[in-house]
Amino acid sequence: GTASSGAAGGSGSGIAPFTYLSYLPMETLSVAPELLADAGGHFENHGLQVTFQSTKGSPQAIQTLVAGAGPLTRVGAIDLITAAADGQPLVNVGSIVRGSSIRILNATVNPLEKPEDFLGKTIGVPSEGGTSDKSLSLMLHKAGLNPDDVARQVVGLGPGTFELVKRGDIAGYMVSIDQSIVTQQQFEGEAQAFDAGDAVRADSQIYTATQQSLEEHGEEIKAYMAAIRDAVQEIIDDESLESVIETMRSKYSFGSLDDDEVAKESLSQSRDLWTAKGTQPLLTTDEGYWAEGYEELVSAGMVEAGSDPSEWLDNSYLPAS
Amino acid sequence: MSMQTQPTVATPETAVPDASPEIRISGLGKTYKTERGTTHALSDINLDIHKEEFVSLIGRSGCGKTTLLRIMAGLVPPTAGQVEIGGRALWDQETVDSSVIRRLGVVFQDSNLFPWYNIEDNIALPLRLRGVKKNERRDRVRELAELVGLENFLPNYPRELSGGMRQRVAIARALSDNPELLLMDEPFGALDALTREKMNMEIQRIALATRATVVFVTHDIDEAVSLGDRVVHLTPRPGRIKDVVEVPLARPRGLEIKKDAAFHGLVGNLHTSLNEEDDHES
Amino acid sequence: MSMQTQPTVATPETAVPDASPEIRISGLGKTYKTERGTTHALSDINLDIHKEEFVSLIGRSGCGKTTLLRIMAGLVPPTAGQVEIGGRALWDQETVDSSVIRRLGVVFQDSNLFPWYNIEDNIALPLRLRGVKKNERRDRVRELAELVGLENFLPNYPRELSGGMRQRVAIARALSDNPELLLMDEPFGALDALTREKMNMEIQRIALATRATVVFVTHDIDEAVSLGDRVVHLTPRPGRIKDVVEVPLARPRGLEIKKDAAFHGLVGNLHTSLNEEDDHES
Amino acid sequence: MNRKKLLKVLPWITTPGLLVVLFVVWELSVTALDVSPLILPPPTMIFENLGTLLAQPGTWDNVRVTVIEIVLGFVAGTLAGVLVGVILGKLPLVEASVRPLIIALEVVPKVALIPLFVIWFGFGMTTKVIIAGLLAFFPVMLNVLLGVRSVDRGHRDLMQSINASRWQTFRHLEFKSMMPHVFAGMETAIVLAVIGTIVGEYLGGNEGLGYMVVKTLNELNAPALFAVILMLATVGLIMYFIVTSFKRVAIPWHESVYGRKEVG
Amino acid sequence: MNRKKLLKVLPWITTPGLLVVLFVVWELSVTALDVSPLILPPPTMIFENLGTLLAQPGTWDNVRVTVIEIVLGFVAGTLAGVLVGVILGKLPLVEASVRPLIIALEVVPKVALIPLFVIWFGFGMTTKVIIAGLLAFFPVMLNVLLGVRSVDRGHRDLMQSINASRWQTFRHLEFKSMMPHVFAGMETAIVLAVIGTIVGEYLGGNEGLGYMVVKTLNELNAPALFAVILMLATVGLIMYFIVTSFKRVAIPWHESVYGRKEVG
Ligand SMILES: Nc1ncnc2c1ncn2[C@@H]1O[C@H](COP(=O)(O)OP(=O)(O)OP(=O)(O)O)[C@@H](O)[C@H]1O
Ligand SMILES: Nc1ncnc2c1ncn2[C@@H]1O[C@H](COP(=O)(O)OP(=O)(O)OP(=O)(O)O)[C@@H](O)[C@H]1O
Ligand SMILES: Cc1ncc(C[n+]2csc(CCO)c2C)c(N)n1
Ligand SMILES: [Mg+2]
Ligand SMILES: [Mg+2]
Repeated sequence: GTASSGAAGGSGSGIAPFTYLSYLPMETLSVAPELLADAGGHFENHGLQVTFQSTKGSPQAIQTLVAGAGPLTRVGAIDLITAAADGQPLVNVGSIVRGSSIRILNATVNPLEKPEDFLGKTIGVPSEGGTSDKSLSLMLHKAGLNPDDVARQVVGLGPGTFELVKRGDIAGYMVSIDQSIVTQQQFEGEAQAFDAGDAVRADSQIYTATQQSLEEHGEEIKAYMAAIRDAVQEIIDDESLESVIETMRSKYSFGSLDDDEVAKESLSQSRDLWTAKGTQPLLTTDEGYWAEGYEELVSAGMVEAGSDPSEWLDNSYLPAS
Repeated sequence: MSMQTQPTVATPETAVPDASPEIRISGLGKTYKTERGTTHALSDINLDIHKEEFVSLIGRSGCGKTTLLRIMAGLVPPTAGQVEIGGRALWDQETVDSSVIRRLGVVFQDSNLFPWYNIEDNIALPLRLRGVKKNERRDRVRELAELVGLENFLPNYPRELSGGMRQRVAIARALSDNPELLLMDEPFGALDALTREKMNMEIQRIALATRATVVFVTHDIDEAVSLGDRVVHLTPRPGRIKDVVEVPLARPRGLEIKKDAAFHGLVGNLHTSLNEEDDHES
Repeated sequence: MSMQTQPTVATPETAVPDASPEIRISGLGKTYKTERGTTHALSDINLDIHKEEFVSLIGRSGCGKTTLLRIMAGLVPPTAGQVEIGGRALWDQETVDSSVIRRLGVVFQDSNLFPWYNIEDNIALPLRLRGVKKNERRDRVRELAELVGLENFLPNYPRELSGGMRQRVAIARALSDNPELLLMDEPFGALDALTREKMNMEIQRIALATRATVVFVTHDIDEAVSLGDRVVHLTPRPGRIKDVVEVPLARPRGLEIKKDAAFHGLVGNLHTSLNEEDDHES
Repeated sequence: MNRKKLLKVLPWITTPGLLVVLFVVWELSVTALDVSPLILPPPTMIFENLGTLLAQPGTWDNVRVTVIEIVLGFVAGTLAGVLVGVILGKLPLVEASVRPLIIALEVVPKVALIPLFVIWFGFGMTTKVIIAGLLAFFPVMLNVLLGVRSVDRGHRDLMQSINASRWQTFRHLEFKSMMPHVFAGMETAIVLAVIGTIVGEYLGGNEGLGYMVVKTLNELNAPALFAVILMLATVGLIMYFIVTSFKRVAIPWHESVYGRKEVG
Repeated sequence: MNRKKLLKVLPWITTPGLLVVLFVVWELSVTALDVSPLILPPPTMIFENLGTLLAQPGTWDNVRVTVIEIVLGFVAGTLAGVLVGVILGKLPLVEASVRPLIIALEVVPKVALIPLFVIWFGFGMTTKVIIAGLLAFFPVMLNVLLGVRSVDRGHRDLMQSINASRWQTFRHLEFKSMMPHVFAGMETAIVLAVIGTIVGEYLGGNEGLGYMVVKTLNELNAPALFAVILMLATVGLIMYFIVTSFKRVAIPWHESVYGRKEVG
């Protein structure tokens, strides 16, 4: 672990070091709340000095979290529930994305528009058995289809991956929101994105801690969540998004942030997901939805029945709103 | 130094040209060009060698013996002059007449056996390259192995043989294609004195049996005199023929010639003659 | 074969033990055990060597010359007997008395120069290991280089020297620590006949100048006789002393002894004696 | 017992012995220090999982796929390496010109190019075979180049003196004397072919042991992950021994081979 | 002009020449065949991106990180390789016992273990240095082992005959005669250290050129990706040349060095 114990930290400035484990590289707008909390000074306001560490995918994020490399990460609800049901001491301390943050890029000439369109086709996934793969299965299952009727193919994601769709090698492949927007821009008129929407409760993104990290770094985690809430609120409040984009650019630079159109489009899509189109309070996890998510996974045969998902949920680290 | 008379000394250039020499070397020269400058390895070499003659080539290190032999073997082109073998010119500028090469057998200082072939295959290599059938090859190899006394080692690999045995394999290989002319460059340099004496006996026997013409390079004066009909003495920088000494003793010659006064006289003279040269080591 | 009389032949074991020999070899034996069986390399060797004596050791390949020298040099332990040097036992079972070793200088068949050191550092190595100061070392090395005629090559690297020059460096190195006893194993085996003769002159001069006792292994009969006060003749399997031949000629000896009848008689006899042995090849 | 014999027999006794010691120490320390099996599972758990995996026919299909890819990539890379090595070895001017480019290519992490390879060559075996082949190519090529250059001068003279044609010189001399170098390159190449195949499977397609690594990792199933890594090590080791045994058959005359035999 | 001089000068002329030809052909064919720049961007675009990248100070930070990791990993792996190689070389019985394990370790795709390393050693440089070091270790160790074994017998005899101590024998003989082998191992090791560092950065942490590969891949920015690959190749090439130049200084007496000098 890198973070020292005690919220106030040892240094006179009262700034505590904190390591946040990100399962994505920090160059994507999927982590916009973190970027703004950092660039906009929200972490500092809450007495934190945050270091981001990227891992290669959510399994590694969970592994490193359990190993104590950092007190907090963010993974899909699917990952959290699967691992927790398997005995890992994981706790949901806040929901950030409610609904699918994954898009399935496909060709306008051979479109994927509803779950039935997927049957008998091959879909590219970033890694076998990973989050995207499972969320696709859940989406199909929820639509009453057999996930086994859709073949998967691991596809190394890169600039030219859409060629595989154009050639017909695969019908579509799974990417993050900003990647889907960039690709639609690059392949104007040829590419479109399928959005699984919010039908699947377990297809959401959760801030995740371990019981131990909560005991040792509870105060810093509270401060972190408060900073994230402020950052998300700032993005919501900035209707045009211009000011928050400006702030993020003051410290970060990458493809989707540097392009006005892509940045605005992906932030506004994300905004809807963070608020569940305005239906949910920020970060607070709805216990009912959480239980439903667990039931979905059990019914799809991805998780064993018999656990109480509320044991893995703790809303008390969120700032009072 | 020595006061003994010198039996016969021919002038460096054979005064009366031979009627039909097997080999005629005329005006031969060789200059090597390197980074550090030019080396005149050979200059104006003229020599006629008769059929079935055994010529020893002697001289200090670096005097051009190997260069001369390599030119005769078609390995290095001369920069002047010509070598005629059986009346045919060997060299045409940088290219060599391969029909002439086919009449030669070469034995190097190292046996140059291929470690991946056994003795049989090593001896048979020249025949194999010429397309001789397997059966025919086998018979010829056996015959050659008997000639050099290695008939029991045909399936062995070179590393299982001693240095002397390996050199005998190289001789068998050189003989395999019935060469009319045998060129040998210090073939026994690496052997100990006793093995060497034995090999000297054998090479004489083989030369007589196959009726080959032989050019034999050595830096050992005893060896040169005991084997050769003539001893050609080269001096260095540039390599020139200083002496051609006739050895008026019948071949083959046994160890007993080491007690012959004429032998000692020749050896002594050559010795003196070689020592007269400037010291070459700096 | 030869009918010449043999000047002096001592019995293999010196009948009357020397009063104070520099080296006393007594009952020495060596058996090598390998996968393929046991080789009796040496058996019951007895020999006394006087101070400042020059002893040549001769014999066919594999007769145990190198083994005997290596035992004397402290490189291989004997399996029987003892070597005393200056009255002290060299061997105690498998361990060697290093105070005795310090009195030896060894020259091998290969010069064994280190390619990573220049000539100066190669010569100085034994002094350096003994902790001699840099300045002192430099003077001594210069002196030694002059002795072997290489004072102009001190900064050169071994690869820039000819074989004969390298061997002289090895001799200088062996002499650097003022050895009382010089052991040489075919030191000139790789050199050509002429260089070799020159080296033979030099080694005599050096031996006299440094007043060292020398044991000199060779398989060249001429060399053994021209250098040695005595020639020890070993026969193989197991290596035994067959003859110890005294050479009643004053040292140093020049090329002129090659014309001396006594010299030829000794050479002839040793020749005959060596050829009497069974053929060892194959 | 004789020392040389001992040297030959020893590995067969000590290797299992050392493995047992390693596993026991591992097991005990993991248990004693209460390390999460998610991070370092105890060997017993790994072996249990290995048993389960080996009982599934799917596992063997994956092993088969990986082995085929390794072998094809290795063979292709070796053949290409020999060919290019011979050509460059024969043409020193060309070689001097392209050498910096070759080193640059060798040093470029081909892993970064795998997504491109997938686009160019598909998800099937082809891509993995190409990656394995590319990695195997370089050591073979560089060794062959060296080998062609270091043909014994005397042997060359001999071939010339018996009037050998270019082809005969290649067949009887250059090819043969190159073989030990080819094998030295192949020993490195097989290791790299294994790595290349696994990384290729890791980043594309849905079969093979590399794919099983990803899958077990995504399942957070560390014991199974280690079991797969154990299988990988075994496959690699077997491949390596096949190459060195093949060497014994192909170049029995070479020192590196008969030298060993004499020890035995 | 003399052939040998030509051989030395040639690379400095032809390499840039070939690169220019390569880039021109690439540019023209990409344009002519209308290949999407997302699959294979034209060189002009790559160089434009390279320029942009090099103008950003962040890029140079990443280069620095990568270079430091490579150097530390390489040095650590080389030192460890020399140490273990010397020890195993001196103890043939131990070596015979552990050799199969060493081969197994070499063959295990260490890439599959990177996630574990990240857990054990964190995301910082340590992990990448360890991976680079581990990859660099094996070729050095194996070469040193060979080197220690192949000390000239005559040289050993000489040292014994002048009463050298164990340490003196090591210092003046074994160490020196091992050096060419160490360098042969180092030439492979530097290439592997580069690869190890990049793969390590690829899979964890957020700095270095390997991380830039991930970043550009995720940004779907093909020209920048190729620009980063170009930077990687350059770094690798420079590292390689530093090692070979160091060799010239360290073992001027060795054939592989003075042989070349004489060519020049
Ligand atoms: N390939 C070459 N390039 C440059 N110079 C050469 C070459 N071969 C030989 N020389 C030079 O030509 C001269 C004669 O060399 P050559 O090998 O013919 O002598 P040699 O009489 O055979 O000597 P040795 O008895 O040492 O074998 C020497 O000065 C040598 O340095
Ligand atoms: N290390 C060894 N192991 C086994 N046998 C050995 C060893 N060294 C020498 N021998 C054997 O001991 C015998 C004597 O060998 P030695 O080297 O002393 O002979 P030598 O007289 O020096 O021969 P040469 O003239 O060939 O150098 C030979 O039969 C040889 O095979
Ligand atoms: C917000 C968000 N972004 C990405 C993924 C998963 N995912 C889709 S494509 C890809 C690979 C490259 O980023 C990954 C990891 C997710 N589940 N949630
Ligand atoms: Mg010569
Ligand atoms: Mg000997």
